[in-house]
Amino acid sequence: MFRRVLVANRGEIAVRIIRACRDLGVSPVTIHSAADRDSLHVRLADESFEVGGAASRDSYLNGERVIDAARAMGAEALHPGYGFLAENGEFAARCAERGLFFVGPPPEAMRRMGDKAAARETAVRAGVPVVEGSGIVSGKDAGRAAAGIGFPLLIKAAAGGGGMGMRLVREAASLADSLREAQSEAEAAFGDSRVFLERFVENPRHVEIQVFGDDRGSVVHLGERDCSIQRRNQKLLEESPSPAISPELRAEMGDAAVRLAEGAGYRNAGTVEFLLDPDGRFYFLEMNARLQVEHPVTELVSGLDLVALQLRIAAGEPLGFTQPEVSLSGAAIELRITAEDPFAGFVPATGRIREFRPPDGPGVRCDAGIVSGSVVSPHYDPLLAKIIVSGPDRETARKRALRAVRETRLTGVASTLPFFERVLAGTVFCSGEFDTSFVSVHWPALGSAEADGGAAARAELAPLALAAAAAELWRREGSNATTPCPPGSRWRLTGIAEAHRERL
Amino acid sequence: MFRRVLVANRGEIAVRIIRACRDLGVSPVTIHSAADRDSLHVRLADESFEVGGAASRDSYLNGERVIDAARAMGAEALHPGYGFLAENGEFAARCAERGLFFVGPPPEAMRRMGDKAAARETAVRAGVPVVEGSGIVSGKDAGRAAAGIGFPLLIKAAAGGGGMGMRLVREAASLADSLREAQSEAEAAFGDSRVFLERFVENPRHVEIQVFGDDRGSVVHLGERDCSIQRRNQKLLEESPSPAISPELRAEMGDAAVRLAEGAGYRNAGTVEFLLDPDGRFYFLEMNARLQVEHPVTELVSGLDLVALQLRIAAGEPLGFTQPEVSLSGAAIELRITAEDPFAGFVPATGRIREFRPPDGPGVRCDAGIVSGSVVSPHYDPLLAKIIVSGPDRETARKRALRAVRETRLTGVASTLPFFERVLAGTVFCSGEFDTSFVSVHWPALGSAEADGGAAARAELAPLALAAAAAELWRREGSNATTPCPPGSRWRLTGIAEAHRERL
Amino acid sequence: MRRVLFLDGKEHRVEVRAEAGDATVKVGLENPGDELVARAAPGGWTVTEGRRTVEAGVTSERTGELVVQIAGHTYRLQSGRGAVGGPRRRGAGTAGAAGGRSEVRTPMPGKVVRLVREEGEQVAAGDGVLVFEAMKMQNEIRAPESGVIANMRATRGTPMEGGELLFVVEPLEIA
Amino acid sequence: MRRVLFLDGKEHRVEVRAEAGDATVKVGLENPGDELVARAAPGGWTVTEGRRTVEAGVTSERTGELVVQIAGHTYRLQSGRGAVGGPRRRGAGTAGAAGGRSEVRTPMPGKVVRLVREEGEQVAAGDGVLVFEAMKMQNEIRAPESGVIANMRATRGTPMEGGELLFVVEPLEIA
Repeated sequence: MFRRVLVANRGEIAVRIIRACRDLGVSPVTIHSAADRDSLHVRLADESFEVGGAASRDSYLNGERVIDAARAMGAEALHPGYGFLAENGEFAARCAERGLFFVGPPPEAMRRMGDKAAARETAVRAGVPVVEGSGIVSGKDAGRAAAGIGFPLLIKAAAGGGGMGMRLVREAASLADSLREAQSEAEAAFGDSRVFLERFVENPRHVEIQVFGDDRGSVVHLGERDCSIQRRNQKLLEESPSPAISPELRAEMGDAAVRLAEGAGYRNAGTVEFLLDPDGRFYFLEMNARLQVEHPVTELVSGLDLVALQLRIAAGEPLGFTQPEVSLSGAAIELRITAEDPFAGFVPATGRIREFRPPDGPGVRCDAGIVSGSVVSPHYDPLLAKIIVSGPDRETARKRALRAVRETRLTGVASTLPFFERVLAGTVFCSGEFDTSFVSVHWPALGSAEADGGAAARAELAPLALAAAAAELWRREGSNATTPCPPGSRWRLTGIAEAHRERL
Repeated sequence: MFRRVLVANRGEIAVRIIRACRDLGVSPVTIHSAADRDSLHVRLADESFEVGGAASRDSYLNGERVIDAARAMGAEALHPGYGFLAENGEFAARCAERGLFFVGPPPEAMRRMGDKAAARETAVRAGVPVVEGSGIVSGKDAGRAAAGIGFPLLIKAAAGGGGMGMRLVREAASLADSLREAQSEAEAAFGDSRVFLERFVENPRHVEIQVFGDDRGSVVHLGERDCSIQRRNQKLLEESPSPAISPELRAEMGDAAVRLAEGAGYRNAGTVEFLLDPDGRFYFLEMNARLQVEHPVTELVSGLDLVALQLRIAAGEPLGFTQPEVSLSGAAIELRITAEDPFAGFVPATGRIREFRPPDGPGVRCDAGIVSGSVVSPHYDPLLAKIIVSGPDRETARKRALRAVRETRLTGVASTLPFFERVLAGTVFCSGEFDTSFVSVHWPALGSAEADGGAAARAELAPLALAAAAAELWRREGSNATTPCPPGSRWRLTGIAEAHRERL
Repeated sequence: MRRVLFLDGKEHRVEVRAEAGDATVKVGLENPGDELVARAAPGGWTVTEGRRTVEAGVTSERTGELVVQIAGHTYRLQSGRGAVGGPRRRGAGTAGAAGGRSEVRTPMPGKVVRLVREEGEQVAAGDGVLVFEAMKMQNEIRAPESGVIANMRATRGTPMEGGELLFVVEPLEIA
Repeated sequence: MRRVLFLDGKEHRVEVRAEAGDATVKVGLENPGDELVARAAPGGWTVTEGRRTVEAGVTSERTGELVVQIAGHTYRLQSGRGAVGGPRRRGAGTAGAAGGRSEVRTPMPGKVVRLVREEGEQVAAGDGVLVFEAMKMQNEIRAPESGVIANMRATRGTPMEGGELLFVVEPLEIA
């Protein structure tokens, strides 16, 4: 095993990888931007190197400076986390050139699967079903390609991931505008504006298979994650097993994912994403050549530490188990707590976290990148923390997730916690019968004041909220504003309150 | 399942049971003393009833008022946790009389196992090995009984548990004094001053077996916990599996524990404690007819939720599995974070917790009864929180425990965190070769400034501690105390610091 | 201390009385009329109503508004004074109502990547007006009220700070 | 600001300079002589020395002493002024040294259940003097220094508050 590893990321995933290093007896060191000097991942690492300014391109995306930092601190390997440099094949190759082990797939496999068009071809060759689609298109040839596929269709960034640079187009008239938007978003996110078109599968579930390969050519899968609860292709909640998957279908999709990974010469952790249509047919969507945000869901049903396994494989160790030895049990759910306001169109929020108290207890884990006092800056993605719960069955996991959400204290910045409170308390999530349209179809009603279970609980607690607000007002105005009441008297509320100095 | 359950306890175990209720969809209600109005268990429950003043006898030990509270809030069952009324057979019987299900063993089994002398007899009848000892003794007949057994010997409270009312006597001269002390401690703790004598087994390990029985008469065991790291018979750290137990010995001790439980007509959760001598012989010590503080260790290696299982069995459900279906895997360690100062003879500390931030991440759970701002009062036991970690093997669990301790923020009240930092970093704990003398033999060296690993890490961080202290002094004195320095100048430290106004 | 608070558009009268120093206060509500007890806690208050005690985080994001969080629920309360004719409505961005006009401001630093509507155009509440990019995500900023876009300050591609004015929506009867 | 701090009996000179408002300060130590940066954080400070940043919880349990907690370690630091001839030694209870005398006080409310030594008796540092019961546990309170028990205030069975004087140990050369 390595003696020292550079964790080349920030936020919750850097904290997660630092913890895996500690558990392996590896010294974790990290990098930070000038804006992140005081952030949690810096505090938990043995050392941290300031690689540049707040903007990602100056710091976390600056490959040469990141490699310089690794060498300055004596790291032998580099774990990229997700995002930033994680799926950059050139960077992975550059690490190798400069004598650093890159914790991830070989650069060649990464490049092939990172290019969505090439990935499609690999899938077809491996006999994995794909949705019909085009090659790379630009303004000129997009119309022709679109006509061949038919509407609705999706524009996708060739270099994409996480829904960046993706657009749904329902009619020919909006194709040109959407194409420009997708290209500019792709350029901004990946420095690569290439896009292609794909038939849009209506009402699919998003189901992905976790795969792992080692240097000896062994590839296994660790079951699926259902990521159908998403908004604008950003996942919000993931679970395993999928409520829509039978053991037979799991084996079939797992086999397909393993064939694809083998065909791509894949090694280390990867995820094969599929669309599952309402008739139970699945189509290859893309392969993520990295650790996923939602990897803990698989950790909790498989009992494996996927980050530790990544590090072991990067250090040349074998997987240590075969497909029949993979044992999946129970159910797990992950909630992505982001700094976005679900009651205001999920607009991102920034500011200082006043209080953060994660949930805890049996079956609850929280991977957070923040603590009380942390600053949420506009420079990076808004993921604050992930609550991951597990239980013997889906219903226990759901109840635990709800318990965890209600226990969590997160104030100072708007977050998706109230979104999860309502989703988890609602009947649709309970039933397990939903698809990727869940948020757009159900959130308007769930998020309204008149919604079901969750909102009733909210109404019941309203008097306590009023009292807390009143107490806070009183505190802020100073105790001299108090109206003395003779002991034993009842409250006398007469007319409109007097005008008082406000210090809100 | 019950609709509503009264959690008749406080602190971390009340929080633990409340969480189990939530996971089962049961409404948890609780009780509190006047001193605990604002405590975490009250905040997390649906309702809480103030049963009396701060003193336990007025509140948590006041059985009739506790039952009144249960009925006032509409609870159908009562979970006693540990301590307080948990092993009071009369109270359990009274619950049944007043129409409340008591979550625990039948009153008769509880009475028998709660009386240590009767428990010994039951063990002998069930063919479980016991240490030679006496019946109940008082001042007059103690000398004779002691002479028969020989020194060293132990005085034990018949109603005892947790080391209360227990004394080691190495020579006849100190027998009388120790007997009086033990009797008064037993009277204070249990309201029952009866004590008996037992041969003292030198250098044993403390190994206990978790058992579970249901109404149908099925009894299973869930493996062992090694609780050898203890001080004055108070456990500090527990782990499973025991580093000293072979699979054969586990089966043998497990069978003995199951025989004992069957012989006692036992039902629900219980723990059979054994002494394991250096030659691998084991002796029945006592049976704890309740949930143990250290139950999470077993939860993490068995994958079971023991509190949920307790509630299911109390509601009349069967165990749902047989002995061969019990699958134990990996390793787990629990650390008891108590408000005691390990550098001052473990003297209990009280006060307000300034900041509490539990550890988190893969394989780490923290069952806490406190949050930032909680008050640690002198009225109750000093257990603040339990850190429980698990991993595929003991060494991973040990590293995780160390990681968790180093991540935990707990300020304002002295705690056992530094004790665990040094124990876990030390070579003796690593080796797994120790017995119940661990703390008295090794802590003096581990706790000294010149100790091994842990203290070296402490010395390395000392400049950062100095800087933090200096910054705090500066903040408290107000920024007007700052000495302006021209930009770029080096620090000039000349002679002794000037006398400044102190506001520490 | 007596006050009026608005929650979800409804008016509530409250009265606060100190109990034990500044750490504990009693709060009277019109309805149910019973006293609630609030105790200061890190990050907010714990509130007891009868046998129920909850933790309430209390923060302010803007003047005149308190955000209370209890058990995963969020409550936005406006204080009586300064809220003319009741609480403000929340739009997609930071909408500030002043005499019927709604000002829409940038929620955080970022830039406008597309203008969907122009100054002088009529909009319905909820109509998309422009696309704002921040934290690598594009978000549509919608009109908080029906009316006319009166003052379009946003231009495409220009970096903006948080809290800058994007545009104003004036009610139709005024415009 | 310049100060002397004592840690584990050793004297350290420190100098503090404000950096960015009150939230960030630079701290100079004699040795290694390099500057450390401390940033205010809830419950204490984060401190950076070179490439290492740690979280340091800082609290005071008694006048003249700061307790710093970093990564599971506890440091007790005494400030220069008031500590005559260096830092105080810690006994089992709350030992306060004044002119060579050591006052031993109750660590918390409780009662004395047994007196092992009497007033006037000679004791060595670490000798048990009495047994104090608090939080249901009995703890032996030991002599913080060698000397003579000069003022035994404790009596068996009497409930006591935290911080009450139990006994005083005076050095032999004075007694």
